[in-house]
Amino acid sequence: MKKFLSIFLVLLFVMISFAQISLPRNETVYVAGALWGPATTWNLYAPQSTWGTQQFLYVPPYIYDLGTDAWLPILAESYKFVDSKTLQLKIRDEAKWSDGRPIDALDFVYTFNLTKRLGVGPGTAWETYIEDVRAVSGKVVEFKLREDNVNYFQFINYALTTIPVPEHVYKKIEESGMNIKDWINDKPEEQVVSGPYKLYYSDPNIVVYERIDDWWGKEIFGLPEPKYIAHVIYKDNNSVNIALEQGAIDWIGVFIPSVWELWEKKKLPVGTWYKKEPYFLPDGVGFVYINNTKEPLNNPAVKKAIAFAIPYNEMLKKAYFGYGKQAHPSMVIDLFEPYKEYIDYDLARKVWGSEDGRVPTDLKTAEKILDEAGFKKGPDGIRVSPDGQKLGPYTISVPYGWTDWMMMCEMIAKNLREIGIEVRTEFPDFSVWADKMTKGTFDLIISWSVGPSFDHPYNIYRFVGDYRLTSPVGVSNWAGDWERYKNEEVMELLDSAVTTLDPEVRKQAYFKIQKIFYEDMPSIPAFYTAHWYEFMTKYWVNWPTEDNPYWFRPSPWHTSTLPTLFGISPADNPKPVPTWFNTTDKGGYFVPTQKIFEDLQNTLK
Amino acid sequence: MFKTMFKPLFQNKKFIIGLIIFLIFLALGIIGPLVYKVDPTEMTWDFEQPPSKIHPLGTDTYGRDILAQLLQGIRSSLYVGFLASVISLAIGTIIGTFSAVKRGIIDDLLMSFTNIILTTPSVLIAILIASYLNVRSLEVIALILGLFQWPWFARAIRAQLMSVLSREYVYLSRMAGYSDFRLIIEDLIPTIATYSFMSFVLFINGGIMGEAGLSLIGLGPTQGISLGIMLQWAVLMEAMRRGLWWWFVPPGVAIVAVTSALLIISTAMDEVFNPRLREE
Amino acid sequence: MISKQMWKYIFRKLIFLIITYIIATTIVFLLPRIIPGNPLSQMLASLSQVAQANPEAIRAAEKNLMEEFGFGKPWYVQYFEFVSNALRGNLGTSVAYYPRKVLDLIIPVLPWTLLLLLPATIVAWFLGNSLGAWAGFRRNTWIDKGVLTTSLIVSQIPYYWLGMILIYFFGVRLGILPVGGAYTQGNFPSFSWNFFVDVLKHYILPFSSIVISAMGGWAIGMRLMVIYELGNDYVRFSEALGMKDKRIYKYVFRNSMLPQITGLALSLGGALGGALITEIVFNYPGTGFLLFKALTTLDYPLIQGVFVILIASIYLANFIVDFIYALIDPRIRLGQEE
Amino acid sequence: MSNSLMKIEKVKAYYMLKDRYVKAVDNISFEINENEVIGVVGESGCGKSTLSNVLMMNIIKPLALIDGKILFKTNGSYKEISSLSREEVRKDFWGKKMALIPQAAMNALMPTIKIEKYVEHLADAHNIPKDKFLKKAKERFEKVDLDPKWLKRFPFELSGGMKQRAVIAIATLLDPDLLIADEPTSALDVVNQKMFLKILMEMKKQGIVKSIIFVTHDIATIRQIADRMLVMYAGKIMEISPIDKIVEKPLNPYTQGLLNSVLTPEPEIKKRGITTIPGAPPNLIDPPKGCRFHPRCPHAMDICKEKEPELKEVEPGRKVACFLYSEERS
Repeated sequence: MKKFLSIFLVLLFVMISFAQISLPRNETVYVAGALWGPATTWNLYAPQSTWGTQQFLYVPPYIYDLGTDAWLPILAESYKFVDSKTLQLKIRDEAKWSDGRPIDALDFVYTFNLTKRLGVGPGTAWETYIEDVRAVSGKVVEFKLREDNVNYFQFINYALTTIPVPEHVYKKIEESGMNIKDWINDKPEEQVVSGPYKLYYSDPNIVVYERIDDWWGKEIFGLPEPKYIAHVIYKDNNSVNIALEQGAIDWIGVFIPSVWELWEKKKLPVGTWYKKEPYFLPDGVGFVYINNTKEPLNNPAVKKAIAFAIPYNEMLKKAYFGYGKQAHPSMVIDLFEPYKEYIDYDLARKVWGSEDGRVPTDLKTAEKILDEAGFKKGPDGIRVSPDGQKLGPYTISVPYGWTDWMMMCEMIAKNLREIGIEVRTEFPDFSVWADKMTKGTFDLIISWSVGPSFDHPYNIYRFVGDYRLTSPVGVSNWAGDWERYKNEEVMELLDSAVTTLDPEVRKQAYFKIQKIFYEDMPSIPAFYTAHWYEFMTKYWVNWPTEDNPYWFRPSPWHTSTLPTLFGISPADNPKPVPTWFNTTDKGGYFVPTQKIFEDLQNTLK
Repeated sequence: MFKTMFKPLFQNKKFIIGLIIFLIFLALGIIGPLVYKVDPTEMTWDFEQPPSKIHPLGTDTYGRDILAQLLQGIRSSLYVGFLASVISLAIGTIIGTFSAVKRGIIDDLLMSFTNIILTTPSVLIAILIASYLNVRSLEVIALILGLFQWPWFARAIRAQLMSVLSREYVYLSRMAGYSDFRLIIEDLIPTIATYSFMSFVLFINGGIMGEAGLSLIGLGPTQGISLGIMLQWAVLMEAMRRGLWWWFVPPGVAIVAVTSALLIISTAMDEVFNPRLREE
Repeated sequence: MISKQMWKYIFRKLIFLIITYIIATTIVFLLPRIIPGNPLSQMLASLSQVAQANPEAIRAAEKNLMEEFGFGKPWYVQYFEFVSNALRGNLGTSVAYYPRKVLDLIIPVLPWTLLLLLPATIVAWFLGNSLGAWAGFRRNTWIDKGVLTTSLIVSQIPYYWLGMILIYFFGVRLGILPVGGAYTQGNFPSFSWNFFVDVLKHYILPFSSIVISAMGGWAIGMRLMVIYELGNDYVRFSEALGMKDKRIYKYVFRNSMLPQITGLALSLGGALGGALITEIVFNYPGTGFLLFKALTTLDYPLIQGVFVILIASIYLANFIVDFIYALIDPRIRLGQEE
Repeated sequence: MSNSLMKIEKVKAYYMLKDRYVKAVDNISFEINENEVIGVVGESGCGKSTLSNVLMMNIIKPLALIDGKILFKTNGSYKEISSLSREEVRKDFWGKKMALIPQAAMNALMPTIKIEKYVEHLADAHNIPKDKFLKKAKERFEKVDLDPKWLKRFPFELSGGMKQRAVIAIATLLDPDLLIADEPTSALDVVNQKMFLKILMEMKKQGIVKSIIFVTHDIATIRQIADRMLVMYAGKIMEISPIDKIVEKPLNPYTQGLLNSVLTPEPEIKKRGITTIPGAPPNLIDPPKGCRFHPRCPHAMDICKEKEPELKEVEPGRKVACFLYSEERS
C-alpha cells in the first residue's frame, strides 16, 4: 500500500512539473458542425478530405460569391479568354507554397492530369468538358474547351475553382511507390499548402489549424484574424448546442431547434444570418420527388394535385421552425436578387393563381384537378384512375431520424389521404432510403437537390430534368434526375442554355423549361433548405449577417467559406471588414459573373 | 394447487406493491389510449408547452401531446417486452430441456452454443442486426432482443431438470415407459414453472430496457411510438439542454417503474418459493 | 502453485474462447453482407451535396469507390481476404474515413472506452457486492430493507436515461460539471496535473451513471448469495466453535464473492454495450462513438474492425477474470470443478 | 444429582411470528449428567433441532426463550446461561464448554481455505498460541485416524468420512464438556457411520468430552451409543429413560409407535412387526389441547383431550408424560 502511495505521489509530481498545453481562447475560433467523426486525410485525392483541407489549406484560383454573383480571385490574378474556347489563368506572382516554392502553371497541369489518372481528386471528371490543360508560361495556365461537349458553365467552373496541389510534393509520394490515395498528409511539419492555414494538431476529438503568419497573400488580403481554428468533434447537435450555450464554440453550422430562444430567452450573444424568420440563408431546394415511372402516380394531374395538397407553410412552421420558405414552383431560388430575372413570374401567376406565383395549399383545387382528370373516389375514399388503377397505397419516406422531414412526411401524407390518394409514411434507415432513391424504386420521397450557384438555375434544371444523368430503374445513380423524368425537349433546352453565350437566349430557354415543368410536374419543389450557420460574438465579432452581408456562404462546413475568416475580428479589438470585399467597380476584388460572360462573348465579336 | 401456491404470494407485501404498480402501468398501456383519446402523432400549434390543462404532460417540439405518447409508448414497450420475453423463454426452454433430457452429444453441442451466445457481447450483435434491418417493426425489435437473452435461462433450466430428472418419481415414470416428450410435459414442466415465470418477468424487463437502448441510438423500431423512441426524440430535439424536462422525464420514469415493479415481483416470488430464502 | 488440472482448465477455456471468437467474427462479417444495402451511400450522399455542380464527379466517384473496396466480389472471396488481412494485422480501410486504416481509427479511441468501461464496471461490481453483503449480513434490518429497495429500483434505471438526467441536473441546471467529452476542448492530452484534473472532471458523470445503474444488480445478487451462504453448515459450525462474527463474515464474503467473479466475466459483454451507449450520451470519445458513426454511415470495414477488436478485448478480459477466478478458487485450481 | 452437567428447567422457546407463535419447545425439563450420552429422537418438526439450539442458547429471532432456566456446570458451580445473551454465551461457552457438530457435517468445514488455516483462525478466536494449537490439532487428527498431512489440504480434497472425522477433531479441539451432534450421520454410508460413532465414543471415553447430546431420527444409532433416550413430540418430552429399558418396554404410546415404525434388530420388536403412526404431527402454532399426541394415540382417553400430562417418574430413572401411567386418569 505504501509503495503504491509513493508511486502515486511521484507520478503526481511528474505531472505537475509539466505545463498544461491549451489554445489561447482569444486567438482561437472554435468550430462545430462541419466534422462529425475522426479526421480522415488532408490529401485532396480522396473522395472526401478532412474539413479544412479544401477550406483553409488549399485554395482555388477563384471563389464564387453568392451575394454579389461575383468571383474572388485567390490564387489567380486574372483570367483571359484567348478565344471563345480558350481560357488562360494568370497565377499571382506572390503565390507560393508554404515551403517557399512558387505555385506555377505546372502545378495546375500536374493536378489535372493526376485527377484524370486516378479518377478522383480536385476537379474530378474535368475531362468531360475540358479538352486540355497546359502551361503557357511559368505563371500562365491554359484551358481548352471540349468542342464536342460544349458547356460553358462547367468549363468555367472547372477552370476557375479546381484547387491545385504541389507537384514537387506529390511527385515524391508517387516515386516512393505509395498509392497517392492512401497518403494521409497528417504531419504538420511536412504539410505544403497554399492557403493561410495549416494543420497544427489533430486527434479523434479535435482538429486544429494554425495560421501561417508569413502567408504569401498577406499583402493582398491581409491575414485572417484567428491564429487558430479548432474544430471540436461532437457526436450530435445536442452536445454541440450545449457547448454553444456554455460559450465554448464561436462558429457553428448545425440545425438548432427554436434557435431564437438562444438570444430572445437565454440572452446569449448568439446570432444567425437573419434576426427574424427564416433565420437562415437558403442552401438549396428541398423536393417532394414523385416517381415518374409509376402509373398512375406519374399522371401530371395527380402530380399537380399533390402540389396543391402539400401544406407548405404549416409544415415549414411546425416541422422546420420556419427556417425555410416555400420554394418557387419554377425551382429557381428567388431569395437571391440575381436569380429573380430567370423566373417567368407572369407565367407562374397565371398557372398557380397566386401573388408571387407560388403554389397555394388548396385541397379543393387539388380535388377539382383530380375530378376533372377522371379520378373518381371509391367507397373507401381512395381515388381510381379512369382505367381502373387505384391511387395508392403509396409510401412517402425519408430516412429515420431526420425528424424535420419525418414530420413533413406525416403532414403531407395526411393531406394526400384527404384528397383521395392513399399514402403511408415510411422511415427506413438512411442506406435503404438512399438505395430506393437512387435506384428509382420509391413512390414519394423528400430529398435535396442542388443549391444556389453561378450556373443557377441551370444546375437545378439539369439535376431534376436531365434524363441523361440518370440510369434505368433498379440501377443506382447519384448524379441526378432521381425521379426518372424524361423529356427530350427539356434536354435540348438545357443544352442550348449552356452552349449559348447570349444571356437572352439562355433566359428564354429557362422560361420554356418552366412552362414545360408546370405542365409535366416532374417533381415538386417544396421548400428552401437552410444554410445552417450560427455564431457567437463573445470572442469574435463581425460575422457576416443580413446587416453585414459581406459573404453569403458563411457556414464553416461550406467549401467556399474561407473569406469569412478575413471578415471577422476579435471582440476586444474589432476591425472593419477589409475593403476588398466588393466588386471591382466598387474598388474590391470581386469579378462579377456577368463580366466573365461578357468577356467570353466579346471574343466572338 | 394454485391456491396453495398463490396464497403465500398475496401475503407478501413486496409482491403486492410490485403487482399493483405493474397493473397500474399495464392498465395505462391497455386502457390509457382508449380513455385519453388524443392522437399522439397529431401536431398541434402548442409547441413545447409545459404541462397544462389541455396537455397534462405538455407537448413536444412538434406540438404532439406527451401524455398521449406516453400511454402509447407504455403500450408498445410492454408489448415488445412481452414478446421478447416469450421468445427468450421459448428458446431457452427448448434448448435447456433438450439438453437435459437428451444428454450426450446433443447436450454438449447445445451447451457450447449457449455458452457462445452467453459470452459474446450480445448487445453488440443486436446492434449490428438492428442496424442492418431497414424497416423495423416492434415485433422485429422484440425478436432481436429475444434472441439474445435466453442463454442463462437455458442453462438454469437444464441444471434444474438434471436435478429433477435424478429424482425418483421421474425414474419411475421412465420405468413406466413414458416417452421423453410425455415425461417433459407431465412431470418436469410443473416443477420448474415458478422459476420460468420469474424468468419471464425478468425477460420482460430485458425487452423493455433493450428496446429503449436500441431506440436511443437510432436502431429502435422505425414505426410507432415506444418509450425508447420518446427518449430518442427528446435527445434529438435537445430536450435536456433546453430544459424540457416534461419530455424526457416521464418515459424514463415509466421504464423504471415498470421494470422495478416486475423485478420486485420476481424478488418477492423468489422469497416465497425459494426455501432457502423463506422466512419462518 | 499452478497444478496440471488448472493448466487443463485454462487450456480448455482458451480453446473455447478461440472457437467462440471465430464464430462471432464470422457472424460480424457475414451479417452486413447478407442484408442488401449500399455501404457507399452515405459518402455518395454527402458528395452529391458538396459537389453539387458536378454530376459527372459524383458518378466517377461512385465507380471509383466500388472498385476500391471490392464490394462487388463474392462474399467468400471477401471473407478470405478479410481473414488473411486480419491475421496480418490489417483490418482494412474505412469507407467513411477513407483512406484511413480501420486500425488507425480504433487504436486512439480504444483507451478511452477501456478507461470508462473497466474502472466503472469494477467499481460498480465492488461497491455493489460490498453493499449487498452488508445488507445480507444484516438481513431484515432497516439497512437490508433500504439497500434492497434502493437496489431494486436503481438497478432498473437505464444507464442512458440516468446519464440524461445527470446531464440535465449537473450540467445544464447546476452547471457544475462538464456534460460531454473527455476533457475540455482546446486542451491537448498531456502529462500535466491540470489535464489530469480536467479529465477527472469529465469522467465523473459518465462514470457515475454506469456505476450507479450497474451497482444495484450486483447488490441484489450478492445479498442473495450471502443469505444462501449464511445458511451453510460451516457458518453454524464456526459460530458454535466460538469464532467471531468478523471472521465468519469474512468466510461468507469470500465464498459469496467467488460466483460473483464469474458473474463479472459474463457481464463484461453487456457492460461494454452499456459503456458504448453511455459514451454516446456523454459524447465520450471512445469506440462507442466510433461504432455509432460507423453504423450510421454503414462503414462495413470499420464496423467489422470495431467488433473484431471489442469482442477480442471482451474475451481477453473474460479469460483474465476466469484465470484469476481459477487462482482464487482452490476447487478449480486443484482440478475439482463444482 | 450433583453430577449433572446441565439442567434444563421448564424451558419454553417459541418462534415469535407477527401475530402468532410456534411453540417449538414447550415447557421442557431434564438434566444432562456428566459422562452420559443422551439420544434425542422424534419425527421431523418435533422441535429436536430447536432443542439443540436452546441448549446452546443459540437464540436468534424469531426464536425466543420465553420462560425457564438453563444451568451449565462450570468450575464446579452452575451458571445460569439462560440469563446471558446469546453473544455472551457464544463468547464464553461455545467451542470451549459446548460444541456442535451440525447436520450434514460433511459441509461443516469452510470450503475455500485449508483446514490448517481454519484451525489457526480458531486459535485466534480463543487467544491460544497458534503453533500450540496446531500441534494439538495434529494429535487430534491422529486420534480420529486421520493423517495430519490432511491439515494442509482443502476440505473438498477429503472424502466424506474423512471430512466427518476432521469435523469431530476440530469440534473437540477445545475440549468442550458437552458435544451436541445434530443428525451428524444422516449423509454417511454404513461403514463411515460406524467409524464415526466409534470415534465419538472414543472421545467420550478419553474424557475429551464429558457428555454428548445426539439428535437423530435414527433409533438404531442411538441404541448403539446412548445411555438415555429422550423422545420428543410436538415440542414436548414424551419420555426419557435409560436406553435398555425404553427399548425393552416403551411406555408412552408415541414411543411405542416410534419404535414400531423402525426396523431394528431386536427380536421382541421384530415380533411386533412394523407399523406406522397414523396421522401427521400437529401444527405447533395451535397445538391440540390436552396431550398433544392424543389425536393420533390409539389409547386416547377423555382426560387426554382435556389436560396435559406431566412428565413424571414412573420407575427409577424413567420419566413419562402420559395419563396411562398416572393416577389422574378418570
